[in-house]
Amino acid sequence: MHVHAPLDHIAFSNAWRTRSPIDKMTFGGGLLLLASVLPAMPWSAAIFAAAATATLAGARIPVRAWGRFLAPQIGFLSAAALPLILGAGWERAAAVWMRGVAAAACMTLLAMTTPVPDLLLAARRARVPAVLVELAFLVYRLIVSIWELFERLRLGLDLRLRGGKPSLHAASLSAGNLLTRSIQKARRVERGASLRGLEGFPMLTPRARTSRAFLVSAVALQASLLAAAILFRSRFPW
Amino acid sequence: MRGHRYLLAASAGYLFTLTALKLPSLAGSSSHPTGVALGTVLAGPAVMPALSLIVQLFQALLTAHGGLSTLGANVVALGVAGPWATWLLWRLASRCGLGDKPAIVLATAFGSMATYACTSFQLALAHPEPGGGVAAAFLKFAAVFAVTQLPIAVIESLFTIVVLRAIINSSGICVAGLEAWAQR
Amino acid sequence: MVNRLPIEARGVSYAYAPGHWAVRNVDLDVPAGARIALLGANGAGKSTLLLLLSGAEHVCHGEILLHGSSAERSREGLRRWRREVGLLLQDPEDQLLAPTVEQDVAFGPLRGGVEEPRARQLVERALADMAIPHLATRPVHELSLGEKKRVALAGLLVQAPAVLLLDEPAAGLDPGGVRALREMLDTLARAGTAIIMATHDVDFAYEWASEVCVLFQGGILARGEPAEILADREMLTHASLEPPLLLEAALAVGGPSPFPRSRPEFREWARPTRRIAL
Amino acid sequence: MVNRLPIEARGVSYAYAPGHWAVRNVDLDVPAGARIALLGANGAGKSTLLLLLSGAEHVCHGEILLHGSSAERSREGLRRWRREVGLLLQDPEDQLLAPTVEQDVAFGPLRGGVEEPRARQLVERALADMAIPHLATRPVHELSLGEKKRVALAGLLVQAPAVLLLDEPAAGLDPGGVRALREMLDTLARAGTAIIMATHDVDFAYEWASEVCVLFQGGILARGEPAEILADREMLTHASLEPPLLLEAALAVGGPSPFPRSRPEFREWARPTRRIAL
Repeated sequence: MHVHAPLDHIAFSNAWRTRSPIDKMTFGGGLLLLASVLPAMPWSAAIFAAAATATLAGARIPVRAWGRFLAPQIGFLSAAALPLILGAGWERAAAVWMRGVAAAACMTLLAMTTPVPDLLLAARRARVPAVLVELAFLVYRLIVSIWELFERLRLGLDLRLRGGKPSLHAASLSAGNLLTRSIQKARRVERGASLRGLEGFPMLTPRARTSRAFLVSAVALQASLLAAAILFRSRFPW
Repeated sequence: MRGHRYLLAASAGYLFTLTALKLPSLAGSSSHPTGVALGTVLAGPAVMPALSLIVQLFQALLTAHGGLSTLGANVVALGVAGPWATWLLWRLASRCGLGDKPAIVLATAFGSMATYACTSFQLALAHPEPGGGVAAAFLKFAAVFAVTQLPIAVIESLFTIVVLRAIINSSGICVAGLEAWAQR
Repeated sequence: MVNRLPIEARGVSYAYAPGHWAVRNVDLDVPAGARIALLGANGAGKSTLLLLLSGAEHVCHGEILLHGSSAERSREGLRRWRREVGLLLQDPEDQLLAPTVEQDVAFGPLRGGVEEPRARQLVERALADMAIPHLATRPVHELSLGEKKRVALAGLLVQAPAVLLLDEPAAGLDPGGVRALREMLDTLARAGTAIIMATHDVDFAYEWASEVCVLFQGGILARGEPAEILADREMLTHASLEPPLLLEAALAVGGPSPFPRSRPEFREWARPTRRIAL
Repeated sequence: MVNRLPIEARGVSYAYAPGHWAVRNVDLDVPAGARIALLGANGAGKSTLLLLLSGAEHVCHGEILLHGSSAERSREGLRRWRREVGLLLQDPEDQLLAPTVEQDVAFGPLRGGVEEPRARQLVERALADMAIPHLATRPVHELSLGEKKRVALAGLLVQAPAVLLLDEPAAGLDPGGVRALREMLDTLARAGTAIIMATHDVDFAYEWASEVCVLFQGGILARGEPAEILADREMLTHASLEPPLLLEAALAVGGPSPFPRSRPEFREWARPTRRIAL
């Protein structure tokens, strides 16, 4: 999967991998919250800069990988802004767009530094209903397998089509096979789990270092952004 | 939910994989409705909010499609409005004696459009028209979507039909909605 | 209790559907440290027998004994069963559930109520036994097939089972991987773990097993010493199998018994022959 | 045109990610009727090389020639490429598309614009060639692994490819299945189809191949006559492989060259040895 889902691979191998998810969520989540409440101009730009610095300098994620993930998101946001221009006018569309880009940078920071399972463990500790968290763990586990199945079926289909474009018929046959095999896989994993006597997910907490200095500076950064926004609210109204 | 969780997880994983391939659609509603109908038929509308939430969460975290900011709105559109519209129309169509295929086609297309109507309404609430208010904004957004989404809804219905047929032909899988469909 | 056989099957039968017997009236005695190879063509019932022995499927007739007493399907009984008997599936991925290696291996102990610090120690030891301590924090889905097999084995060994069941463990491994597997299994068997392996690889079985059991259409066709059973070409052909290459070669060349069971043994054994032949 | 090699690789390289070379500068000449075994440990680049030869992946450097002219990635070029070169994936299920056997085998011809009555004839012949006409109307998912492999092969043969690429075709087959596969491949090779097989099964390669090619870290480490290449223990160990058991046994015993490559040959070859030895 790591070849085709580089985001997951990076989340497991970046410099912030062993940093506590609480640290990362405080930093990224706080910025995300600010991005959605503070006026877009100019604070979204500041939030974007902070998230970018943390991703590239802090977690030492290669610029190219970061750009590859952020660029499509910005593209989608731009496409989304089009109907907004028609519906709500230029200024609103620009504000929504800026906010979106800043939020996307915060999300990318979180997604690239924290593996999904770590987030789910954090969610469980935060008392998100166990049924939902367990289902999410299982979905993650199966996505990994289904993604691989998908790659294999796509190769198989490609070989059968001999360079042609898939017809709707062939594509849906292939999609039907994927579902059938996904469900077979789920059954095998279910048997594997029952062999090991597993009902829930008794999960070992990954070793993670919590840094008070990190938390303090994260909160300080966010507080100063908020303070600046309040201070300059006459120039940049909310 | 616990009894079928492996099946549910497989359905969610499958929907994730299918939707991960598609370009996200317009207007920040990042997920494509492909899969809404399929998911509803496979798992039933009752669990779709949970499935839809998880699928969208993973889209944000694993493929960088879309963001968490629109998650709440999308769960309503893709997890509630779309599935229930699909389900109700499907039941209704079958009750009226429509064949399986036309019923699925209609229900899928309707569910897909309902998803977009819901998104348009949410957008209209967020950005009401200065003059005409929410209603006018809704019409504007809905018009933009109708042009782009109508063809997608049609393709999606056909696709759903063939996928379902392939599944039923190639295995005896019984899942909530599918079971009812296969039995008749 | 300790002297009793860790696992026995008594007249065990199993049908997937009424009348379709996958396993017929199988008896099996497994002493501690045994290395038993269940040989048979695809569909001969090997995997089903392993599932029955592991407690994953109910027997239709007969019974399975653990340390001399009948294995129970109560909640408590199954829990004990799972602790005593570990099954490695053919595709190890099917039994790996956690995101990272250490989390997966820790499943067993944590589920058994072991505290985290102690579980961590157990995991470390199991990973060291499988020679994969460097993989501890790696995501499971990025590993190679051979690595996944080791992780799944570590997840079984962390429970210190008395019996290890392996379904086609060498499938998909290259010669280097097979050699590493064989060494690992030797160490385990020497430490007293009883190992039962289902395979259609007669060469591997001949070299590794202390006893072979040939299955055909769910029943036991022959059992005993590998050198003796696997020399019976007629019986093996009936079971869609072939004699091991080394045994076939030794028989063709002719020479002193016992026949060699591994490459080095063969070279040693053939030396006097060659001297005469040249 | 007919005299030209059906497929050639010229300095072919491929990287999954920048700097991670899976195949390095590989040259390969494949005459009609050739039986080439690509040997190597897991991860040595065998499967990738097959994907490149099949046109499913683009080469990064070098080129692939079909009947002497450079294979093109245009729509028309790819269509010809896929018609000339068939690839059997390791898991045949990955390339089976339609619900029933005959529908699946007919997929290629129908897509190529063949009329239905003619397609039906082609399907019948392909199923007969694979000795599975009785499976025609069976649902694909009910078949055994060996049957699925035959169906997938029929789906390739129905296009009458000049080159057949096989990825670990013996994986998961029991000895009976392997024997049947070998016979089928012999028939095909005799009819002029060039066959290239990726495998880590040195025993199978030794018995079957007319030429072996040992891959190591994406590059060709050694190539040539099986009896010669596979006797080089040092080179094979370097590539995480082992000499074939029959060759090892023959070398240990010593005797007249050429060495035997199959069980019957070995028995024949060893007979004089035995007479002297006794």
